[in-house]
Amino acid sequence: MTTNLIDIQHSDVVMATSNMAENHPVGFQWVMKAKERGAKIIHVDPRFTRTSAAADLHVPLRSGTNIVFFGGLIKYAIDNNLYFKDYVVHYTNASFFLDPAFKTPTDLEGFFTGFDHGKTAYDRASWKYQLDAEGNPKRDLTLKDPNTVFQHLRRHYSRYTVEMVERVCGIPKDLFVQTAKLFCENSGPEKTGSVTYALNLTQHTNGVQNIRALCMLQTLLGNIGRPGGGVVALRGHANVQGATDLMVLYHNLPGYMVWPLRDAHPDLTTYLEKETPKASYWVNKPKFLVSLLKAWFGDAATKENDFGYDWLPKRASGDAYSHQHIFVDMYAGKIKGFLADGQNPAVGGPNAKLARAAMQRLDWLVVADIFLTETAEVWKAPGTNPKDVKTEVFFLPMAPAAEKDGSLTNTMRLIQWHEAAVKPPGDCTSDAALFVRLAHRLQKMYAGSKKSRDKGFLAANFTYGNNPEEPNIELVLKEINGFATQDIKDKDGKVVYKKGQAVSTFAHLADDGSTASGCWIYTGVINETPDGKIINKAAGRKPADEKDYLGHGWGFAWPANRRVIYNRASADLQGKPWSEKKKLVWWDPDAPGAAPDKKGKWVGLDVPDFAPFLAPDAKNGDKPFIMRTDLVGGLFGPLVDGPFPEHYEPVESPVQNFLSKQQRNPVAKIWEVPDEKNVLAPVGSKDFPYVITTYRLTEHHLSGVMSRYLPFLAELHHSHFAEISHELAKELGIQNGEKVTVSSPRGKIHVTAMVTHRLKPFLVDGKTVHQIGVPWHWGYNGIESLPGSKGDITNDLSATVGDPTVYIQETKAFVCNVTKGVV
Amino acid sequence: MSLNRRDFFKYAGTSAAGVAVGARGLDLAPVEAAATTLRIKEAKVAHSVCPYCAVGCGQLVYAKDGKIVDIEGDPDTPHTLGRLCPKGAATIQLSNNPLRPTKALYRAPGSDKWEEKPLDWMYDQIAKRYHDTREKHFIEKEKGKDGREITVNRLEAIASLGSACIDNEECYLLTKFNRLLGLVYHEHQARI
Amino acid sequence: MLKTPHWEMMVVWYFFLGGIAGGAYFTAAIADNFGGSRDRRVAQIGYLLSLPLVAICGVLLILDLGVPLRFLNMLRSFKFWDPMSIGAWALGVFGLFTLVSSVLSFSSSESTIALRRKIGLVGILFGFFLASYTGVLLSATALPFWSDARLMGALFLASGASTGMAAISLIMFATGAGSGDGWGRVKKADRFSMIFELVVLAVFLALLGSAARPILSGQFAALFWGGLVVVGLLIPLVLEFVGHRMRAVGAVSAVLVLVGGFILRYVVVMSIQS
Amino acid sequence: MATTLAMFTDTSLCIGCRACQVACKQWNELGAEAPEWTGTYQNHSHFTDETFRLVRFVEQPQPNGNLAWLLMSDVCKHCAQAGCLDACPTGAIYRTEFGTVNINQDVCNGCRYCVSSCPFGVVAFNEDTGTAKKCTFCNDRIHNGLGPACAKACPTDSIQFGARETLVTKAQKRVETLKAMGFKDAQLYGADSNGFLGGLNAFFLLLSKPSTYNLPENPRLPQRNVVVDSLLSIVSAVAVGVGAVFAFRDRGKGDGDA
Repeated sequence: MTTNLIDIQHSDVVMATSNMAENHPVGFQWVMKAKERGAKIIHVDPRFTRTSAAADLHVPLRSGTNIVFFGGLIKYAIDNNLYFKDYVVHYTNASFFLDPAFKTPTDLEGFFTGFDHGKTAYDRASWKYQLDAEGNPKRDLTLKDPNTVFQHLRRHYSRYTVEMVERVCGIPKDLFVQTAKLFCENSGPEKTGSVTYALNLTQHTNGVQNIRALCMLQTLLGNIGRPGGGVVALRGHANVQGATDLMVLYHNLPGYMVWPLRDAHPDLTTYLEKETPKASYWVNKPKFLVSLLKAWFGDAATKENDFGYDWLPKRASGDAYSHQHIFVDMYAGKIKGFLADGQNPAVGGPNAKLARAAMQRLDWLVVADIFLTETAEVWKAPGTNPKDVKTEVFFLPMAPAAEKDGSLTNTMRLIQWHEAAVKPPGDCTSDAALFVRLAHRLQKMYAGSKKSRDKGFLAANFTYGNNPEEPNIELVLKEINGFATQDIKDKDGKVVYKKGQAVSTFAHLADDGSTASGCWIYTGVINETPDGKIINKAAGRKPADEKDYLGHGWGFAWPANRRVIYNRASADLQGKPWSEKKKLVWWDPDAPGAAPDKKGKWVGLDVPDFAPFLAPDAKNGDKPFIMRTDLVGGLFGPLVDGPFPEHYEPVESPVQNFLSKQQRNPVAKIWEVPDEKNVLAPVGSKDFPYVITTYRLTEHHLSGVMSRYLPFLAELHHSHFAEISHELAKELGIQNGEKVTVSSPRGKIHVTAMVTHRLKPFLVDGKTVHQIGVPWHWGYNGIESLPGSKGDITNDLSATVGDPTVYIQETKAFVCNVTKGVV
Repeated sequence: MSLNRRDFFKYAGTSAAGVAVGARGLDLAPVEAAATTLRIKEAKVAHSVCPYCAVGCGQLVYAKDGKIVDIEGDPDTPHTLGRLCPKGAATIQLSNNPLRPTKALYRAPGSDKWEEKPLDWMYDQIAKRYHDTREKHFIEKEKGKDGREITVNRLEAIASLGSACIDNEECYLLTKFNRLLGLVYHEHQARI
Repeated sequence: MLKTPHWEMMVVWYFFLGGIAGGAYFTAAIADNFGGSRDRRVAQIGYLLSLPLVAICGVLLILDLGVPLRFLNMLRSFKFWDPMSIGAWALGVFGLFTLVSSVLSFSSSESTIALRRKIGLVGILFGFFLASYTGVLLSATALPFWSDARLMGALFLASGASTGMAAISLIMFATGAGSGDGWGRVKKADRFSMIFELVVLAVFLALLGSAARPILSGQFAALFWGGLVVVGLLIPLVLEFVGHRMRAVGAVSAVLVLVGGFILRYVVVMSIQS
Repeated sequence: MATTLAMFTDTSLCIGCRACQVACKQWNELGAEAPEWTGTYQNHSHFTDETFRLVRFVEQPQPNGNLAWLLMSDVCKHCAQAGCLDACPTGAIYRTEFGTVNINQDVCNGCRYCVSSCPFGVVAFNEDTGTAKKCTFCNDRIHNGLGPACAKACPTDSIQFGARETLVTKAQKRVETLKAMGFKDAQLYGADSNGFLGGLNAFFLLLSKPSTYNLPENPRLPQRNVVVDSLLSIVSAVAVGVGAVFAFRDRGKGDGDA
């Protein structure tokens, strides 16, 4: 997230679009604190949840229509002049001129310029700025020119009227206006509002655009980088943030550098040429990449061999290898062996039936987890005869956090260290131990291989500390942080870092091989004295106090322990806080400067996310968004499916798209899977007339591995259930508590009907649209004596379709049927 | 299943004591003392982080004789102030749980049961699977779009999933391990 | 929302037998003090009957505890406002009275008889108490119906009297005691107790109104009306008046009264716990 | 006696997460029980010998068409005048120096009279131990300066623990604030030490009338009935006695066949 949970208390309005009270209850205390201070709480959710119960305003919207809602707010803010003018003019690309050829769906019937119907992809040639002689974007600070980003934005969202919001989202006009007023009027120099989101926005075939829409709204209102503002991204797992930073993902290198593609990045030089921008902090990318290669290949990585760049696998294409690709390709027999480490795709992923069928075709499967998951016992899945499953399965019992040392990065980029309280029982080990033990065995098998393809793996070090089988985790973190591979001297020949000493900031990383760093954004988490004494900042335990309410002494937030990123935006052009009430960092002209003879420095309540001595009046001293190539907030931001978010209906929808003739995201990823393993319902299907959304409950965790086996949690819900409105229950003659069958073109599940006032049908284009809600925590394993801890798998209903940018599935909005009884 | 339910015999014992107390009369003092001694007094405390959602609540884990006896919030944590949700409050049952397997298990092709195996045997077998699959399916070079041959050092026959539930250091080691073997199917929960 | 104590058959039996014991004892003591020489038999049977019943009551009470071994803890405190507490004490004390009275009931020396009568007069109080406190114990809970029943103790006492007297007469019948042995007087007293019990019962219901639903509706209604009112009180009364010259009839009515007495406790205790 | 400690549960801050319920079970080492279908998220439907903290979920459609989902974490009230304590014949139930009401597990003999004497249905009987069980405010914790486990876990400060006077003042202020915010039915339950049961050491701020939350509007001490009922029993005793005396009255006369 751009901000910090603690800071939410300073919001004047909080718009939760996620179900924060249920999924992040302890973080929600700051929303309650804000409320006690007089802030208004808005909850936007198809269902009335425990978050709604705590909110001032519950705004029910039909699943899959977020962009219409945000678009409506953007239009409302512009039409009523409620956007933060100075912020928008100077800190965003609103004033930039766009290529005259560029057109939006307002003018092209649902498409942006450049759509190729044959390739079903966009040619994005016209999605760019007009540049002046020096190659800088042309600007119109009055924002009046029709070719400016701002005017395009205004025109693009001109169709997102209050009436349209009511018609598409099913939000009554008055309620929407009340919401828009409440949110937009609580932003500006004196006020700030924050918005939370989670998988409510991401799990759609326009997931990334959903989030862009929300970020654009926050940018327009001047809510980024300021106290009480921000985009509150709430992640679901203890270390989703960290696993993403360290890039347990197919498309990037650790630290958010693209993973090499065969055709685009055949060698290091090409890679660096293509991927290093002219401006922004990313100009340092070569230092980060070379340091990473040094961390992986050690001494074997030399300038001569491009630091081992060749040893990195090259992707054949960008549209491959993602979570959903894995199971489609696994089902096709392309994948033979599979490691499921602390993940349970037999339950937790989209189209789980396909995932199970795919895993049953593997030669071998390794599952490492705390409990015997449905994935480990995929050969026991209902309707499966173990004899038919030829897959060899290896199950390794693992240790939870309390039984091992290590660090986790929370949703506010805060790296926190945990220490082992006890030894894991029996054969249980840490995942770290598992990986190095496997690595060592494989290195032994490859020992002496002369093949170049084995060199990289053989060059890599998997021994940390004295015991090769039990890595010293702090030393692993040190490698991630980075260290000097040789004595590093300053220009006067004074040793700055001794060989092997941890580097204290990513500003000191080099592209000549003199530094190694496994993930540059984490640099600084470990400090080390020349005599080798390690200071682990992740283990910092200084509580917050009135002088430092953000608690900089507790853990370490990347980058550089900044708690609110882009916080330069909390000050105006001259570097003064926009308002005393909303100050965070500011320019102190009298503070000691970069050199003894210089004055002036950015100071404040947070570590400035800015060059510390770059004066406001210096070049780019007024551009806060330092990670963006153009150094300003991107109201215009080209993605594969458009530079502005445009509403398209979910792939499965009961209604047509009222905004354009284009029904669904034209570049959405739809997988063809054989054996009718991924059948989709047509628009307005009579067989599957209801909208279904899937979600999580406070008392359970994801696929249930860490909750269904725990009596304390398993006893809190009677059984797997579906939430159904009284209206729909009446139509179908369903009583609260009776069994119902929920079906989709992919499968069906039997659950208990929870008939509730918390769901209400939507009035969409004047017609009633029913929506049901089904949590997805249940599976066929659990506690024998608590039968309710077992249940059918909700994801058997969801489809293998994806967002075109990140390939996330659409489990928040698809269609289903509900039938009384077990059929 | 009823975890942590004090077993009956303990009570049989105390009930006898109860009689003694009852019979002899009314001195409540020893009982009061018993009811007010703190279970975690002599326990060793470790600083930890809640393993559930990404709020990252600081936890204090109290252990005695190599067994966790209590897990609660760490009040010093600036962003959580020692509070927990029901999952965080139940963390102890991730460790102390009769359903938790503590032996490595192997399931042979077509078999309908697990077999306990020594860890080393498991590691050797798994390493062998990685090795053989890699040898059989590794793609060292292939033609690019422009037709020229490019070194790709890629292994598509093995996929890896997870995890957002493991530590940063473990994620790093997993990425290093997978990638340097040539894996490209390398994903975790963040994608979904 | 409120919780019932899960007092079941053992408690029902305790309430029932406790009532008989109390009733039998004070009948005996009254016969002993106010009756003539021919009522000795009544007195002796009453004393001798209450002794084992009290013993059984004690056993039932202990066995019903969650931790029977700790029954003595009851004597760790004495709360005069707490029926359960004084009840336990009273049961013990009354036990001593029944023992002494029973032993003395075999003596015919004037002095012992005088002593026995005096002891009896005091014992009567505990007899009354044992017969009625169980009712107060129920009405001093938080549970509806029980706590609404102001006359629970009074009713139990009346029932204790009628059943106690019925039990005595039955034993007289069984042991073939002659008509000269106060049979008629016990019967007379019993008739009065039954009539009185009917009156109390009527007021009891009147006062309860809708709060009596647990016993007046559902599975327990039939038992209450048919078992207690008709079989346990009305029929015996009719029999008593039409056929009180025939001892067999009297015996039959006595049996019915006992059945009724049991049903009363059963219905009251079980109805709100089922 | 030390200062009276109390627990103030502000339902207007409760998000129904049930951290309190689990934290209670964890600290007090209570077992899980098979859940029953309550029609909503709530489990279990009542306090049991294994469940001392219980979050209630009440859906309440409003006249204006809006929905109120009332969430409340319920617990033993530790009444100033405690029915269970008065009912206990063994003295196992006692009041601590902090004003809390505890059941001494080594003395309780399982007569279960306290179970039926609690106006709130809190006290429950445990078949395994043969004793009565209920919340102790985490007796061991509060005697060692730690708050009860539930209050510590509560993410939103809905459960607050401390000196009773302080909390009552705080609670009264909070009611004012809420009334000003438009919660016209906001009210305190059991805060008034001159009110029912002499005040509750676990008192509540409710957003609707007590019965909505399954709480008695005016709980009374069960023992209040003893005197009247005993007097009526005595009357009955006198009547029966007189009857009997009359029946046996006339000495010497022939067998009373009349």
